[in-house]
Amino acid sequence: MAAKLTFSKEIANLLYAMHGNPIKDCIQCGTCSGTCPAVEFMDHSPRELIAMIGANLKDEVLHSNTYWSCASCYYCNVRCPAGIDIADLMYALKRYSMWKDQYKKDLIGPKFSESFVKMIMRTGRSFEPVLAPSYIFKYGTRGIIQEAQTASALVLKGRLPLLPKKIKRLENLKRMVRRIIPIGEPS
Amino acid sequence: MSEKVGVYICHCGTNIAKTVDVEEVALWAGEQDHVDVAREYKFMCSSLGQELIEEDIKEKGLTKIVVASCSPHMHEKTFRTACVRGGLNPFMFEMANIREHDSWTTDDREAATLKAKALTKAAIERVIHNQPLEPLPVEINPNTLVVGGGIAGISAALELAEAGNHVYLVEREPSIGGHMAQLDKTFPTLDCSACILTPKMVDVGQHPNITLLTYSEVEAVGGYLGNFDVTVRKKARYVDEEHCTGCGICIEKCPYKVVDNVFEAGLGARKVIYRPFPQAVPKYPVIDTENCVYFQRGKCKACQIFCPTDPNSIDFEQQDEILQIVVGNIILATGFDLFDVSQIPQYGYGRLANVFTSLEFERMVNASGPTDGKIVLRDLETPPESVVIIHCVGSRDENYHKYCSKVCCMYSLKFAHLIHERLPEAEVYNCYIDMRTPGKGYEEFYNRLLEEGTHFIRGKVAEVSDVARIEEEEGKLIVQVADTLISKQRRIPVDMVILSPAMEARNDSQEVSQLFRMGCDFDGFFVERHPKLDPVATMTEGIYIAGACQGPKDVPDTVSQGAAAAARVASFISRGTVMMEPIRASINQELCSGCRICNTMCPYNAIVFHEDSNVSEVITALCQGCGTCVAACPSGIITGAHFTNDQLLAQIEGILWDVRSNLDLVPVE
Amino acid sequence: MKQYAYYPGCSLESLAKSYHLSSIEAARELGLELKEIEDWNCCGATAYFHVDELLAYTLVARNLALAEKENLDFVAPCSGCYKNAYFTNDYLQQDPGLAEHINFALEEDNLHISGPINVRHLIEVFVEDVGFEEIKKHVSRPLKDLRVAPYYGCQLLRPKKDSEDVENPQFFEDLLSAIGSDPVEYGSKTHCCGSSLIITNREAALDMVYKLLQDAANREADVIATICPLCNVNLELYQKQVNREFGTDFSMPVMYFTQLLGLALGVEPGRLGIGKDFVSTDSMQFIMQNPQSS
Amino acid sequence: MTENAKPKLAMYWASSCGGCEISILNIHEKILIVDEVFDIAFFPCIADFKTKDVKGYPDGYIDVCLFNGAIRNSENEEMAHLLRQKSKVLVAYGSCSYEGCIPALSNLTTKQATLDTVFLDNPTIDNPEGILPQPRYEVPEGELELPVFYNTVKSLDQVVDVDYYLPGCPPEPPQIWAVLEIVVAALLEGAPLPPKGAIVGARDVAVCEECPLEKHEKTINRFYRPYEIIPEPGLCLLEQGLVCVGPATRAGCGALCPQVGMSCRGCYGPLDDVEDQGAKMLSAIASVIGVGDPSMEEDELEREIQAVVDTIPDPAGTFYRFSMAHSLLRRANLNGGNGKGEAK
Repeated sequence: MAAKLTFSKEIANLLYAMHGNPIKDCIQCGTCSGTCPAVEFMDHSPRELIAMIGANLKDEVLHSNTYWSCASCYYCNVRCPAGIDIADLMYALKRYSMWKDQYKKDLIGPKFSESFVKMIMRTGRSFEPVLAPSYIFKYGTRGIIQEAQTASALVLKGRLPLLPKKIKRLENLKRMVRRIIPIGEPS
Repeated sequence: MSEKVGVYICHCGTNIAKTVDVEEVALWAGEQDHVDVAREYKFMCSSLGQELIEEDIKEKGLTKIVVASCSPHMHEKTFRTACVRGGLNPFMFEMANIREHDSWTTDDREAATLKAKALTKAAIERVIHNQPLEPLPVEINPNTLVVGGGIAGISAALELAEAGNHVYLVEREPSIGGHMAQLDKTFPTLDCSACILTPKMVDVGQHPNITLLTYSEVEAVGGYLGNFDVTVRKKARYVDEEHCTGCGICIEKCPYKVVDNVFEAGLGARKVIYRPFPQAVPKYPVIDTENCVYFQRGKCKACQIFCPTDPNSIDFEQQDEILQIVVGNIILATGFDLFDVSQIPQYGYGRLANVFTSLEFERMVNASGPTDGKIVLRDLETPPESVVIIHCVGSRDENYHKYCSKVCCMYSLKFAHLIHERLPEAEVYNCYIDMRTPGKGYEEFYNRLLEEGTHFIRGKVAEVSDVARIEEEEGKLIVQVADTLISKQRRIPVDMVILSPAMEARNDSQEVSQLFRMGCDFDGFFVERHPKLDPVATMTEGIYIAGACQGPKDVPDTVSQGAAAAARVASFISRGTVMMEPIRASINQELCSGCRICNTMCPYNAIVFHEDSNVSEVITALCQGCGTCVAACPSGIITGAHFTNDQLLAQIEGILWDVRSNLDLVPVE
Repeated sequence: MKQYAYYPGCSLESLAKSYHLSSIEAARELGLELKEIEDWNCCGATAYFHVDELLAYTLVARNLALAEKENLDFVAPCSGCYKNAYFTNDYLQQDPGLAEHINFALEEDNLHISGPINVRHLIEVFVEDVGFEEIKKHVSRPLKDLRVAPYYGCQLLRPKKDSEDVENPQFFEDLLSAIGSDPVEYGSKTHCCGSSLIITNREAALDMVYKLLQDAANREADVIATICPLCNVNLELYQKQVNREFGTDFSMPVMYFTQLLGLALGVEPGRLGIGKDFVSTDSMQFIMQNPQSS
Repeated sequence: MTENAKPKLAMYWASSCGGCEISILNIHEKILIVDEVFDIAFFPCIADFKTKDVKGYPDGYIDVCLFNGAIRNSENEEMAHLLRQKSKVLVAYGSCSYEGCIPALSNLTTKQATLDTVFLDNPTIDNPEGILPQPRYEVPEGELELPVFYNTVKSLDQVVDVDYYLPGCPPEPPQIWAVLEIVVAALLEGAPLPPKGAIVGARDVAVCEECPLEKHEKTINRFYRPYEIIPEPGLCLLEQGLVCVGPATRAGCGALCPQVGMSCRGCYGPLDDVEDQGAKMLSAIASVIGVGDPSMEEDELEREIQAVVDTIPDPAGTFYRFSMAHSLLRRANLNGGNGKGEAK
């Protein structure tokens, strides 16, 4: 009989790239939390989050904003005395929560990531103006005006092209992507 | 003669029986060819278990014995002795390890039982080919070499000398004393380190049975248990020990000072002709030629001019001496290094002035140290108002050393206490991962510190910086740490940070282990023969280890190990002769064709080539039975006793007994 | 002229145009040709890894395969692109299963990776392939008395690659010294600017920008030098907003290291994209207008 | 045997080159003594006997059968069984029947690959229809039967019981004669025969014993193929980097090859206590590779050692040239996925 798949095991399995040690090796020393530049903006510090995964607190973990606040600076990775690949763990949690569609609904991160991915599938490259509308509502009117002002100033400075560039062999790229995930048409 | 094999399967309580169907294995074993009797028993190593074997040998006329139980490391000797009592040669015995190699590796009962059969079958097949062997007697030279004059070496040397044995104590530095001589107080009793150490140092210096060779290093080691030939280089001190009275006038008159990076950890200075510390043993000074103006530029000679002895004790022409000594046993007590904290740049050592190492702090609090015991900042004036002591610097960390360095918690607590004692107003923080205080009186010491008002923060410090964000942080060192007990990020502004680095293996431990032909573990510490049951012996017979060269340990453990190693050596000396395992290689002198491939192989230099008869030969007494030459000999005429081709091939056939029948063999059409 | 397969990345087509211009110019002055990879695609940045790891590797791998076809070192001026390329390359080498999977996808664009490919950051090319001594020889306008705060950021150094010092590296300082400027020691040089959060968690990102600017300003830096378009944009474009949120009045110029390098090599400021900035570089006019001879 | 009848001698070649037959003639005028002492009962190379003649002999009719050649196909195997049945003493004569020799190197690949090389993929082949030998073939005269070509080459003792082994490729004339003398003495005068399974016509020491070249302690930094260097005369070839298998090879040949500067190939096979000649020589060679120093990192050292090892271009062919069939390996794993050994 296969062993029961714990939440922590499930997360560990998701870490394709995780070349570090298992999450279980964590000694709860707090180096990651003490190092993290965004820890003040997290509801649980990275250390707590790892303990929560170990304790199989799945719902709490999925509704945490911790990993969506991770800036991918990898400082925790290089300092972790247990050799855990913490930043990639955060990526894994982001993916997991998106697949399960269980992230906190007021977060911008997941929506941004989705629109980013869609854009790449449309053009092959990323293009800031297209991205803006998908997340801008978060900042309300003031935010939109600010962003819009910045954008027009950027255009004036020649730092924003008006039209997105498309790569030439976009169709090939799309087919490549479909070979990895054969179902459906990536739009 | 047809062989009659007795097979004994051990339950080892439940250690084996919980995963291996021991009854089934015994029944099955009884059906194998040559097996006359097969039994299972709860504890084969017990007297009753051993008696089973003895009685069966006597009553049933068994010729070969197999015990399937634990590792031969544990009980091979036990069962061999049982065979001898039953009247068999000890090598007519074979052990199958169905515990470490089997029951402990799996929960799958079926697989474990099958593997137990395979391992037992291998032992049965092999034992049929086993030949009687006679042990080799070796005379033990009663002299002993102790390498390293720290507290471990001192303890070992004194134990042996007191028992009437001669000891050569070799120390690399100009004085014995080691790291302990640098300490101020020792935990948990807080007695003065020098006060308890110096009497022992004096004893060593004066003992008629101890030849003290300081400022000396072992250069070569030949020979084997009972008869090691050791070459020692006694470096020139440029001071004639015969006439020097140790008056110290030369030191006083020497006009040049240099930073003392060794004894004073860079915090203080010493003269160019110097004694490392006032209580040094021996008392003779030594000239540091790299900094001596006379040696570098040919001028000065102040020491010689002022030396009051007649004849003059300063001898600029002195040369290194090479000494040849013969000893029966060797005890290595080469101690440890401290982890280099600059490898962790985020703690700021070397960049931020007021970050100190533990050794710097030890010297600072030492009454005879460079600040006369005053705790001050790098300016050597200002006492700190707040101090953070960081635990686990370079230990319990995959990036540096994985192991727990064992003593750092306790000495960090000691530091906190000393700061409270000297600077009662100062705030002291200990940042730790886990507080580890196992030892007699240690937990009580921790309680004492809790009462003294030390702030304990459970969290590994992330970084120490001087980047102030708020006014209180201006001009301070800011220690950034997650306080994991209250789940808060803390930035603690302090004046002083003390790093408690790990004890690590000496940087030359690899070379030393090669010199003495014994093993180093992954971290560079010397490997003991058995971690529990033989912690001071090594895999090389006649070589023992004591103290921190084997792993981090505190003073009491170190002293115990020194004494333990001495006791092991003393027992050999009092026996006078030991019997060595006859598992040795031999070259068939009739068949050797003199190709000389084996000549460079032997790690123990046990192979000689005879030019006249054009054959190579293994010197039995030097051979350690490693088998390197056996494997290398292309003609197959070097034999490893007890590891012959027919024994090994039979064992392989045995272990494949089940696999072979299941093999989907390649069709040989 | 030594050639490199140059992967500008999306930002260098828009917000970080001046990084693109100055990289090409500085490289040319030092005898290097940054040959843009033909028809490259977005590497997925950090966002793509949030969605699907394997797809993200595929995107990166396409660019690597394009570079492999040219048989040139893959060079990225963006630390994010560099990190993605570096580790994808590494994983493809270590994991034949992954490589097989990715190569199956690459067939659709007639590409194949066998690797390994040398993945380099642009600054590595200047530091390692050209070298400080060679750069010094080419400096015609040393940036004397200019206090520059080198900003390493995160992903050039971390996760740990071969043997770089991730906590206290020095090569950027050495490069700045080589062009005659005065590198500023400040504790935040390897701290995070929060650029990957600037859209999704602006509060956190601005806090990080604020701390960085504060540290650099406290050490009296004239300018912050960056090696990554995302760091640059974050520190520069959002400075105004930091001032608004934190009540500060920073006006710290932020420039790409290639712009400073280009200036020192005597390239005309306009060709380095200077003037496209949001934070005025007027305070540095003394450097640009008074060409000094070395 | 009737009173006046001479003892019967047979010699048969299975998969071999014919050199063994020539080696018999190489005993020169002593062949006349052989003729005088023996009646030839079967000897396809020199006398016209048919298989049916042998089948007609009573069991044990042949006193001595010298069987050379390896077992490559069904005919070889059939003849081995037949001759075993009809002979009192069966001698595996020469390296092929003793341990497989050159034919057995094809055990490193498959039957199919061997046939492809011989009949299809070879520049000198003209076989546009890709015709391969078939065990059965219809011709107007009826059905023809060819022996089945085996996948694996075997030594003689892997198919029938063998009394003695006479090693060499081919055996050296003095050794052949010495063996014949023993046999004749036994047959005519009742002298004792060597114990069954003995290796006759060879010694129990290594070739180095007979080799006059001077030998020293060995450390080798690279290996050479014969054409790459002119060896220094008088000096052990192995020390000079030529892979000489002499130390792993039974003496008896008189060390003819190394004496003329050609390293020993190992045709007399392993010594008594060696299970696998190739493995033993490999182990010895590995022991004397002298590169690197203790300060090196493991992977750096590994690279250096690998570089030296890479100077031996065909390790299997070098170390198992004669002993493949008889070695512990027997053959390459047909099911392995390493390309070469993969079954088609």
